[in-house]
Amino acid sequence: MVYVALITGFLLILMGLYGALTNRNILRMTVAFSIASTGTHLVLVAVGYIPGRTAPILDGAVTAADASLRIIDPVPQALVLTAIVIGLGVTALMLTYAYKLYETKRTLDISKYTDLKW
Amino acid sequence: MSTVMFVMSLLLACAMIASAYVALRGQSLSMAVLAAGAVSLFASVMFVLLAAPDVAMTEAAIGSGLTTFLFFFVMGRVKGGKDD
Amino acid sequence: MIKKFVALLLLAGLGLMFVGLLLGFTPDQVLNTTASYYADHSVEDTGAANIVTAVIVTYRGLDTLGEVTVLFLTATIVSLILTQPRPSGTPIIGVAEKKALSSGELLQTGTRLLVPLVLLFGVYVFVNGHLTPGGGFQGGAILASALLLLLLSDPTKRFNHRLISRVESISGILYVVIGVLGLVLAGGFLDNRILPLGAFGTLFSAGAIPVIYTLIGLKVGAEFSSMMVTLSESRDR
Amino acid sequence: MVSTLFIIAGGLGAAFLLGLLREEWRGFAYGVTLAALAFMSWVAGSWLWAFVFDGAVGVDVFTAGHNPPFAINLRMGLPEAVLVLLVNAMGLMVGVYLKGTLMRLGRRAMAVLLVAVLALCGIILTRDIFNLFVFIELTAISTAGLVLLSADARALGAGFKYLVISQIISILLLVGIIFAYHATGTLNIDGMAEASVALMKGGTLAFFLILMALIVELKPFPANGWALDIYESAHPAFSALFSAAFSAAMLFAVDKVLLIGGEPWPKIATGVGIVTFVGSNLLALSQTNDRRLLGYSSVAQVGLVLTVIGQRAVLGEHYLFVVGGILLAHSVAKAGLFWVSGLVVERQLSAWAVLRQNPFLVFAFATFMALLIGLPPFPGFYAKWELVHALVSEGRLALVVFILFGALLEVGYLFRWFGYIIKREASVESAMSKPVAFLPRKLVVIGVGVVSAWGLGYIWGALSDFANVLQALPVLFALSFLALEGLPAKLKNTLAIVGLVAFFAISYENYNQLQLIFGAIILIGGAVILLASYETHGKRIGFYPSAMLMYAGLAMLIVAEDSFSFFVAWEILTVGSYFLILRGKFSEPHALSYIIFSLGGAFAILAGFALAAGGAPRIPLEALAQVPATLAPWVFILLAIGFMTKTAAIGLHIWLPGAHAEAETDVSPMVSGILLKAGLFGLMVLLLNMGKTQFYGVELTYVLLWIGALSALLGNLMAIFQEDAKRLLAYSSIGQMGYAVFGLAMMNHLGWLMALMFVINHYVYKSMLFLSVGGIAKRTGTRDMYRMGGLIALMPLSFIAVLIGIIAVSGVPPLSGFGGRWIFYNAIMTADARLPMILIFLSGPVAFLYLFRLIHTIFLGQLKDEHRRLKEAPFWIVVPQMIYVVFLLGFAVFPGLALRRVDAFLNPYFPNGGLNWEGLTISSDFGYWSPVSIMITIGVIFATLLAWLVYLNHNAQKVKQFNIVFAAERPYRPETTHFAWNFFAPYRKALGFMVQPFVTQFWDGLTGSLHHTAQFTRKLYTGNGQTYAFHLLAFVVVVYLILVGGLV
Repeated sequence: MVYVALITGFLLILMGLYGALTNRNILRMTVAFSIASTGTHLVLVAVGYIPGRTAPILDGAVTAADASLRIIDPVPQALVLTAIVIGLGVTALMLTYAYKLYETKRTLDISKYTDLKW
Repeated sequence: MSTVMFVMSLLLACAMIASAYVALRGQSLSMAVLAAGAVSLFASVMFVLLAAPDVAMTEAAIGSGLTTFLFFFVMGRVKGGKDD
Repeated sequence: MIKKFVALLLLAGLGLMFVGLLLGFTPDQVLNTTASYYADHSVEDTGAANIVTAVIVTYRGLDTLGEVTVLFLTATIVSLILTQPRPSGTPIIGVAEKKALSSGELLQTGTRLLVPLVLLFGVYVFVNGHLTPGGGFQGGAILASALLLLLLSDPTKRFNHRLISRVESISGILYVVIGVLGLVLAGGFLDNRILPLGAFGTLFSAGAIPVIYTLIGLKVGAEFSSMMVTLSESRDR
Repeated sequence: MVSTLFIIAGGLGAAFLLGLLREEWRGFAYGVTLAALAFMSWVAGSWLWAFVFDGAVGVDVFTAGHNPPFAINLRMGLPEAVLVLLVNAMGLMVGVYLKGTLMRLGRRAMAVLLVAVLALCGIILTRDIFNLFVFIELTAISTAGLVLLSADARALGAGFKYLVISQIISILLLVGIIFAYHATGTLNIDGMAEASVALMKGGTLAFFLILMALIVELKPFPANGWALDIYESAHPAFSALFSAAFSAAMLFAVDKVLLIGGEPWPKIATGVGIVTFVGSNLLALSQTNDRRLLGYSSVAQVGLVLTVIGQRAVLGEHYLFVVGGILLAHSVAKAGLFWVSGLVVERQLSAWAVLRQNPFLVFAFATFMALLIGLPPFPGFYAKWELVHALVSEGRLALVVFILFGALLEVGYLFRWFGYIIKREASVESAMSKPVAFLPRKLVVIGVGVVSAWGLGYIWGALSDFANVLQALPVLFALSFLALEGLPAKLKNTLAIVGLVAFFAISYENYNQLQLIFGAIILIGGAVILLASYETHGKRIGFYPSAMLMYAGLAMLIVAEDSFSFFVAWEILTVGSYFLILRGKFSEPHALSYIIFSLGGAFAILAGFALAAGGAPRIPLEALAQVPATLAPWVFILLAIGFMTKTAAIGLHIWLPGAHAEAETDVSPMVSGILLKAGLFGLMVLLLNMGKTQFYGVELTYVLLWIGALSALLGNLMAIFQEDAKRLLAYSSIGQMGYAVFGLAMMNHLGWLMALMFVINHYVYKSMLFLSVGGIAKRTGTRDMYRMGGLIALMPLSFIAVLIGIIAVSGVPPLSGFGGRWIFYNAIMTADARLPMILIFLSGPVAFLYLFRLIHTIFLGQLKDEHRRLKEAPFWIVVPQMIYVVFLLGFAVFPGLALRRVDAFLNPYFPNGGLNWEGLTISSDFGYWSPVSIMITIGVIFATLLAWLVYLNHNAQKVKQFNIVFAAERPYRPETTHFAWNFFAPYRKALGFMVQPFVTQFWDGLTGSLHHTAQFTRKLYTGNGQTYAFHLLAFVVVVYLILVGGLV
């Protein structure tokens, strides 16, 4: 299962990047990037998974005493939480940029925004 | 147990890849955004399978929920949202 | 066409690296040092049942502060960009836009009923962050979705920006203050032991974690709301 | 000590507080922002203070009350303190600079600025890899926000491109981090280093991804188009922050992360760095937009630092000194230049001419330019020295070559730009725009930059193992003229003369004979030339600091005992003379080629010294004699090339004619009569110590012999075809220096005696001729000889000077030139290099041809109508000429005064073949020379001939001015009908092939192809954000393939 998640994650990253590289529409690029970052999150979580163990939450089933034998690694999960929130921030910013860019040139085609070059 | 989960994860993986394909190649932009949201949603189910409920909640609320709405807010402002 | 080909080529290169990573990967059978430390010590260190929360709020509290700052920054920049006067000469867009459809009676009533529940749920999620899955970010997102509901049911509704930004700022400042208190009173910046750890597994336990998660929840909720509100109102400016 | 965390807590707290404020309270919000930045700077500063003065040791700051690796920790050590202070101080300055914009945009913009600064501090301080990621994201997002401070609408596109890039970066980084965590079980950077991630399976690739993500943030060439777009369109104050602080923080992150690394990573850093350094500097050559140019330059500098980071192992304990020197110099200089660019309205480089309205800004630009290039006394200079020495001692010669090549490109475009500022016309629009002179707030910020630049120079001097350049008396004396710029020129001139003479008085006792000759020429000779400077009026801003800097360098050069002080002096005199040459009206391109050749030569010298040092930080000059035989020829060649750029040996001469001819009247003699001697002095030092060096069986001095001979012949040949009197003199200098090089290369007593004789003679007559020609040009308003004529009656004193001068130059009796020739021919008889000897003999008569024109065309013939009312050249220009006349006559009669001492000095080195000094007669193996009797003989002959001529003149028929019959049509170019135009046309037919500008064509071709490469390569940067993403991925993949392919 870990491998399934990992491979899916990597595939999503590659698909997302492919979309970002080949779609000229800014919004579509943004969508593609959000798919790629979902893939990243999947990879992160999958790396921390240990087969046959439970979530790192102590309750009736898992006590503090046997926690280290029963739970999976909490660190990747903490990292992914952070990454998700940051990803949202960047996406929101890209969207705002897209809107502002559209306002200046009335197009979302990224190849039209090449006033700066060379 | 493990086999069930394996099959489930396989199905989820296929669903994610398929949604991602739709998101990237789909005709309309709203379709793409929704499909991307679906990828997130499937991912959050996957996170549950991977014993990461915190992440699952976050991905569902933020990744598939808020992000999708943000996209729609902006798409509402931008006429050129169609493929051009 | 060439572009797609090159893209495929490059991604094949990247894929090669990923394959390398995959081949070199063997899932852990036991927890590594860091993780087993958390598993063994987080209860006595922090008193939180949800170890992910312990890691997020305390052990890696600086990350989380940074994370909150990312949202703060994004919200700030979004409103900075959208409230900036248009460069003169650019046409105002959205003129041709249809007047937003007024949503149905049912939705409006439903929303009125639903919003308090959703808000309550959000609060529940973040105050229980140290016990159950979920926490400030999830709770904050839920708070914001209440606002989203209001926005959807009545797109012309105006929100009190000042209130939102006040909630955001005050909770942010308090967060920093608690962090500094940790530095002064306890073992270091963002140490949760400035408050008693309390009885394990109860609501008022785990030191400052519930307080911090509440602040995060409020702050994150305010930030998400501010982002959405600015984006949704941007056309009118 | 205040906890380091207060930097982050303070910044964040203030940023959140800003959200509470009312939108209208902008002044208050601005106050809060500045106060927070000042507080953060203070915390950083107090740590730095503690490290430096209280001997504090670095501390780890734990968060959350738990030990790393379980909780995040920060580290505050000396490098961190320096960088955090840099970042915060830069943030504060940017805050001050941006006041207008921030007040307009309100508290939100201020909050973004605060967060950006604290995020950078976080990047520097944190020891946790994921925390690093968080801070990098914060930085990226705040960058995307701050880019929009710009009034330029294009900034929006640039910001979006950056977001696209940072998305890819964060994907790479996250994947890398999680796999590195998986491999090592920790997120702590030091923990990862201990677990040596590279050895574990999967860890190598993970580390590769992390490193690539960080390196891509450093804008490696060619995956950096997005950064250039940001530089071009962002607000200059933000660009300052982006270039100075962001790069510094990211570089430190790379440095930190490289701790984890294993074998191949430093090499990758160096490889990427050097490609970036050279590539970006090359592309900068073809830029016309100032901010984009600065962007390329920033990227290049960061590449250089990355190169150095990769060479950490080689640098050992000097690592921080070198890398810090380059990095801080870059940061301050680049920030300063961006700040200055905020005052210039238009974006093309030549628009910067508007800076001339405010001399302070010109000084600021010069400071930042020198800081960036690493000229003394700035930190980059010391760093460059250490770096090159360390690399050479490890045998990384190719790297040194690339670094120096890149640095030379940088020299090229920066000095070209400086030339524009000094020489170009400010366009009408910018002249009408807001007066640059009055923007006090921004000027203060720029002033802080300038002060920091010099402060850094002082600190680096004090930290170095060498003497602090800023404590050298001559340099201080020269710099003190900067403070005196407000005084009238005449007063400053007096001070300068007094200074030169006084310095000679205090130091001549310590001079040996050789130094005495050079010292007298430089200091006393310099003072004599300065007499001519009394002629100018007003303040003459910029002249005295430059001139004095050149003299300071020269004075330090001759007393230098080790390679370092020699090189310092060399660069100082080079820079000073550049500023001096640039003052000429049309000298912009010539000054540029002068500085490029000179600094190129200086780099050759640097490499030569480093090669000779063999790992030592410096060597005494005498130790050149002990260089192992395998290296010796290379050292010899490098040093000789370096010195011959100054003597303008043929092949390296193309800068000289323009530079000398276009310089101001009193500058030409300085740079010709005095400055050229620096090259000769260098050659003497070289030959005294490494005289007989063989290279694949070829005696290198034999090659020099040829170079000298060819220079003499071709220089003289080129001189005869000049129409411009000053150019003629300049070309003649090439020839004269050729003689001197020839003499030295003979490596015998007489050869050296003759060379030293040349040193003195050339100073005297070339200074004199340049002054008289300059005086004449001042009066007639032209330097073209055919436009003059018949001036003998109007300018008798100038005539006398020229007459005496050309007699001395041509080496006919009775003047000292003959003495020189006499020794020379004696010397040649003792050498056995026949063929070059013939060339030298041939060039003698050639010299007659051009010298003849000086008298014939200028003073004889018919007086031009428009010249009828001319007066003698200005008094102060004539005074030194008359001094020279007296000296030449005296020297002709008593050459022994100087030569005896020289002769004695040479004895220990060349014991055989000296001269015999008996009374007033000097004899050699081949004959004798009695100056007094020659003088008497010649005097009698001259008097007889004169009497005869006067007698004949009695019968002469006067020709009227208009007694020339034109045909009905007016020629297209009137000068072609003048008898003195193209005077030596027949010779041109015969010898023209020898003066074809092959050398010029060669150098033009070289620069041309560089420009073409730049033009071609920059088309890579299409401006399309997607293309940039392609570049980025391609960059990562290519580096990966190189790595996998085992090429590194």
